[in-house]
Amino acid sequence: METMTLGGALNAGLRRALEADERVVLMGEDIGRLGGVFRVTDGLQKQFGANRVIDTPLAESGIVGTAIGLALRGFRPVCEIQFDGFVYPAFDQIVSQLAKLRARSGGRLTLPIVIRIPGGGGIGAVEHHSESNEAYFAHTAGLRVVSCSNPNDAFWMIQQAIASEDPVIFFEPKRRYWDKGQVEPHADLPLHGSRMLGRGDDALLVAHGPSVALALAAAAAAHEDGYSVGVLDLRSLSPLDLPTLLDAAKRSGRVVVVHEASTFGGIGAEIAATITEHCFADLKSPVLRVGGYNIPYPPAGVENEFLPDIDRVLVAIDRSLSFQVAS
Amino acid sequence: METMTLGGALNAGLRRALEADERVVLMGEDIGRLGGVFRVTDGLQKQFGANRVIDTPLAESGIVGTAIGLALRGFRPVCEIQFDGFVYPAFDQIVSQLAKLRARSGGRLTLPIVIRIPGGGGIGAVEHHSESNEAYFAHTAGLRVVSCSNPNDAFWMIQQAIASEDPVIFFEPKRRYWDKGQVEPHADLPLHGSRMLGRGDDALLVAHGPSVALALAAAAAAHEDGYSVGVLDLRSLSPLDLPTLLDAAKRSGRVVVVHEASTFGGIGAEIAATITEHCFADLKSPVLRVGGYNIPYPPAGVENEFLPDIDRVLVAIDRSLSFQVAS
Amino acid sequence: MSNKDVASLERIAPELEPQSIPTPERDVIRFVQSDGTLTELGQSRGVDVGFAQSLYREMVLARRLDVEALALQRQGELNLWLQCAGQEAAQVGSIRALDAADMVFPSYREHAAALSRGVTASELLSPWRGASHAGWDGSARRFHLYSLVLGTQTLHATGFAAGSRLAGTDDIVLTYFGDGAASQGDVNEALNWAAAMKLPVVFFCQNNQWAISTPSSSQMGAPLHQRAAGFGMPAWHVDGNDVLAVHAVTEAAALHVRSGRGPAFIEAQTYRMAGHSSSDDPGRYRGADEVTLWGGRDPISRMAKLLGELGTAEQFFAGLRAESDDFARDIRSACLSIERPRFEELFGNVYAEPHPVMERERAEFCALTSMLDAGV
Amino acid sequence: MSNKDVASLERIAPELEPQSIPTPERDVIRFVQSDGTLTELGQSRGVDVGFAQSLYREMVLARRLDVEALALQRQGELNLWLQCAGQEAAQVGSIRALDAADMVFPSYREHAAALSRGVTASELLSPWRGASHAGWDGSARRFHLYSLVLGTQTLHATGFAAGSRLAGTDDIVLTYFGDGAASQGDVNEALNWAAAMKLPVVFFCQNNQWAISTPSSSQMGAPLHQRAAGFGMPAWHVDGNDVLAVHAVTEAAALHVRSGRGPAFIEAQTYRMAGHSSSDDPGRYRGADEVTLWGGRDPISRMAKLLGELGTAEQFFAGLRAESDDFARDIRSACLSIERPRFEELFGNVYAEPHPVMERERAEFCALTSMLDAGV
Ligand SMILES: Cc1ncc(C[n+]2csc(CCOP(=O)(O)OP(=O)(O)O)c2C)c(N)n1
Ligand SMILES: Cc1ncc(C[n+]2csc(CCOP(=O)(O)OP(=O)(O)O)c2C)c(N)n1
Ligand SMILES: [Mg+2]
Ligand SMILES: [Mg+2]
Repeated sequence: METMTLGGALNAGLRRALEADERVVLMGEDIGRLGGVFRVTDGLQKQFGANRVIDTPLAESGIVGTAIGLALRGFRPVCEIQFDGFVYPAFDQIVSQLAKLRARSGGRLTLPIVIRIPGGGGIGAVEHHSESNEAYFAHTAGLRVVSCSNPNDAFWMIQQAIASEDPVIFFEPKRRYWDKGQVEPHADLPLHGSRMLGRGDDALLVAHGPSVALALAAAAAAHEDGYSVGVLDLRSLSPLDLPTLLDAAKRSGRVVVVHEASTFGGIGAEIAATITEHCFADLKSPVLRVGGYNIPYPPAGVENEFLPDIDRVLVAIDRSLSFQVAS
Repeated sequence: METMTLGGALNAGLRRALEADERVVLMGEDIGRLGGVFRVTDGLQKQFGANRVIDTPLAESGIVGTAIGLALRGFRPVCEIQFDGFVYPAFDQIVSQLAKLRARSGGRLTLPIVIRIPGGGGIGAVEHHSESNEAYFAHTAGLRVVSCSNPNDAFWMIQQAIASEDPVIFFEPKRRYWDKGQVEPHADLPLHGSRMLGRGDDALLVAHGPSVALALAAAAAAHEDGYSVGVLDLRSLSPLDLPTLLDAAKRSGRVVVVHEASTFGGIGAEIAATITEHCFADLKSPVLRVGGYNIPYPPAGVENEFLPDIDRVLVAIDRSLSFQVAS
Repeated sequence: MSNKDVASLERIAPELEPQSIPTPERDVIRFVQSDGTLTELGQSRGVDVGFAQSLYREMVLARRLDVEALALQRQGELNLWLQCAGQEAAQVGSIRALDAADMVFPSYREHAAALSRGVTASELLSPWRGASHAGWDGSARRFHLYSLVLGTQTLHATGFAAGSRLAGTDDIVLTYFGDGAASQGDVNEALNWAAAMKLPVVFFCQNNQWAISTPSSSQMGAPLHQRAAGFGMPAWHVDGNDVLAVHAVTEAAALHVRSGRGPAFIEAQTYRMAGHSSSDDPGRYRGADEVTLWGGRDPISRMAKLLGELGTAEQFFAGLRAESDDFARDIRSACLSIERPRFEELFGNVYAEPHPVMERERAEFCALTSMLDAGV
Repeated sequence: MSNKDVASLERIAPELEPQSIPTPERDVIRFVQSDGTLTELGQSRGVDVGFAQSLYREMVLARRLDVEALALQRQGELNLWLQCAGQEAAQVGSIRALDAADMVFPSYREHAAALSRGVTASELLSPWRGASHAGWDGSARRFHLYSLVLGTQTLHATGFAAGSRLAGTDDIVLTYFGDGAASQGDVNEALNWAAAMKLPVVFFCQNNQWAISTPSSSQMGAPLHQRAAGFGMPAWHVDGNDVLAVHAVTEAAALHVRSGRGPAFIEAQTYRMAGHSSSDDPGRYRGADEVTLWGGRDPISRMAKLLGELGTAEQFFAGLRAESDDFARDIRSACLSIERPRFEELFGNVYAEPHPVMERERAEFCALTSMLDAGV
């Protein structure tokens, strides 16, 4: 058991993956000599050489497109997209090529590719550096989408994602890169398992990645007011871990989903719709969503007003708890 | 009042828009001399010249990117994407540039651009020619997303979209291009209004574009079994016409959303979540969704198994009608 | 002030003329002229008749496939067909210049190349009959799936070549794309990437003069072979309807590429003799003159003349006609026996590892089907 | 068989050598050398001292802005700063060669160009202080917003130029981008599009040798000016640290473009003297030698020497120092008085026409804020 930052845990996980399988190659802009703009790949090129930790030209479609070629040649590429807002030039290669190639080939081709995306806001960045675009990928059949929230999961999930035979979009909560936590000697969940934190007899908060810490803080505050509020760290956005999610929703009967992305058409909509479809009779109030407002990510000076915060989450819990059918 | 095909109505609407405002320019691959692969722009280059109906190089990012430049120079470009599956190379220009430029400029810039996308399946096409990707755009703040289902709406909505000062993603139901219908002398709804068809005392079907005809057929079949099932033709996917949608949902108390896109994270999730949030007390059963399965669009030979059909819609209506809280 | 006025007002000072300017199109390399006679270059190279016959045979069979497939489409047995008639020399000449281990990333009109790689008629027609998205095993054939999203395959080719280099093998990669696709960002990213990393890729552009209704002349501002050289790779400009020249040029490019000197580019001038697809009406955008002109440059009849000239026996031609007729029958029966997949199987083709949504939906689909079959 | 063996085994037949090959990099056009002396070309062109002084002044003020902004960032008054130190000549020389009506589409490091277009310090610093995404009115300044998604602005420039041509005006467009951005599909689509349509765009690449940690040498396989010519437009290669040469070359390119002969390309060799941004540590990837070498090629000191040599009075330099000090004070106070927007206003900036979601969410936000303010 070791204490690491989330970024450090990713670094250690990538190192283990490179050691474990020589078909694993990392590729991306500035990931080699510089070690990545967040230093997640720090030291890896030095250790594994420029053939396994590849500084690429500045072209995201090229990164994903050539990764597909590498995978077809038997490699297991792990691509870094420098910031969330720069994944869109690669959208066709991800959504039309990477996601569909196995199905298009009638199940013959295998595309074990991981695309790492530092996502989310809250670090005072300039535009295009704080986006939460998980919903686009979660809606795309053929991809798997996961999101880690703490060092232990970061360490284990990145290795599980690389070991997966399927394409995985791997979201890293960039504002939690420097958070410290313990890394356990063994993974206790499969890649697509969700983690329940607390009991949630009164209400359930569903969150992922950067919003888990917020949800935990809100749950703690609610606890002080005498409510038992559980937090479900989704970890996997596609597929959802339905048994765990529905169990938790049924127990609580009141659910609030929290994420940074704009709510309209966000992953919270799918979660709300699914919970409602499966747990209608057990729900005491409608599933509520707290997310970014439905505007493009604002200038950093007002990002705290845009992002869900503890006040907005507590207000939503309140609304959920005080919901009256007759009202 | 005139009878037109849906494709013909779009052609007539585009002609009217070109006549009404000389800043309107059409651009796209093969839209000029050929008149577009679906002939939607047939004859327009001949009438308005190659400067207003522009055959472009084969580059979708280029089409949207240069359209943005044209709009900044005072024009009102209407771009054609040849098929739904070819919009992804333009994704960055649509989602990061077109959608965000006005907000980025602090509200100074206006981007009156329409992007026409022939969407949906059911025409026996080869891969990438039958996609329903409205959810990606609906989740993107800064865009407006609409979908027409019949000649009259096609005629009026395309003109309203072009007249809008905001970017509009305009979905055309390609398998309905040859459907005939009457075009009224005046528009009876604004661009973002939904249209209620029938009463729906027992259940409501919510659909858009190519699925409206299917919903109407299912409603008719249900009627024969003695049920009053209404159909809400959404027309606008972003923003949703909430007053109309919630009214209808409340009246019926039982709702089934139908669309061709995969259900997971589709626009149906947003509709279900929104209805549930606002009408929880009025719902007699959970909102159900009938859509494409969560796999990449299949080969044409089995697309009818993939697409929602009248059987699947009727089964869902049945499930909704027979839903028992205790069950 | 109109543009003309500006132009006449001032001139760029001679010492400030641009240093790098578009150069004119180079003449194509040609061994065999349209009338079947050899050019000087062709004469100096000489012709290996047996080999030329084998190329000719493949072109004839590919043409026959094209004719039969179009007929099948017209009869409703195929949903769509994209003809490759006119481009047989560009395809057969190039693919025959590769080693069997070399990987190929085609676009979607490379039927002659596909046949040459052993793709069967049944495999080739399957997607156009709506039975699959890709009928063949790309790894086994060393011929990847067709790519319909234009240009995307050039990046896959580039990555595959990067993998070969990492693995230390000396196989190379060839990728086909069209004059229209060359306008896509992906193709240009691939050219730059392969050049920057000196990867073993042959970029083979079949400039068939048209991208649906858009002529090459309005697709670009300079000939493609010149663009490629500007990215840092040598480029050949070849008569794409001359199978011998295409073969020789591709061999040269493959040699360059295999020797570790980085990628190479070939622009083959050829012609899409038919419409863009069986749904297209080329009469809307191009004149009969042009079609006639290029009809006179047909790659197959030119080789027939040359082979006759070089003494090929009528027996050879007759044998080939018979083979071609047999092939036509095979194509037809292969087409008619292509089976639609069972829809429930598709759920298993999306992910390599278990996936709960797939399992749930497959079960739902099967339950629904049995329910409906039972007439409930 | 290794690549070496293959290479030694066979050679491409001489008659089949590629017809189009990468040409070597052309020497840069230079008027003023690093030590401030004129080249032969510079001498033959002569120097308009008053004009040179005005260029020099803009460079000095831009450098001062860069220094002050970095200091403000270090003091926590800006979230981030991207320095343009070293690139002043490339920017001032080029933008001053345009007409006031010509539109400019910058990337994100064009601070010197921005100042030249009248963008104020307050407008320029606003995004880096987190107060806006773009501080200025792009149409009024004829200087569009910064574009952070690399290369996207080159297509906007191309479309804008298409609009000018459709409108029949004779203004042209200039777009800036970096050596790294040139690898993006969008930039190459723009080059092709503008060339195919013969649009009035000057593509101005500041090759500052680095894209964050990636040197230009591994970014591409051939010099950029050569790539542009391959797309069908003339290209200039200029010493980007020589403001007089940059100005002359841009004038020539603008003349070409304005006269209706299609786009033009300029590759200006310059250097990013600082890190990529205030968060970057360039010591991780580049050596001190290189930085020293380029320090000796500084665009500002070279002009100071030349102007001194040409008899510019010390008074001019002293006056400029004073102006620069004043400017520094203005920058600081402008920065500190930049105000954060009111969040509720942002809902009104997304759409030009009424939008129910915006209205609902604005109301919700305001209600929530009052509720929390009221301490409920
Ligand atoms: C990204 C993309 N955009 C549009 C299309 C539609 N489309 C199919 S083929 C074609 C023309 C392609 O021309 P070219 O590359 O020259 O190949 P050719 O058909 O001549 O073989 C177009 C526009 C597509 N397949 N992919
Ligand atoms: C599409 C995209 N990918 C990645 C980035 C992150 N990024 C910002 S600047 C930069 C380097 C750009 O280099 P260059 O174009 O040479 O411009 P310079 O910074 O040298 O001025 C990178 C990789 C980005 N802004 N946009
Ligand atoms: Mg073509
Ligand atoms: Mg640079």
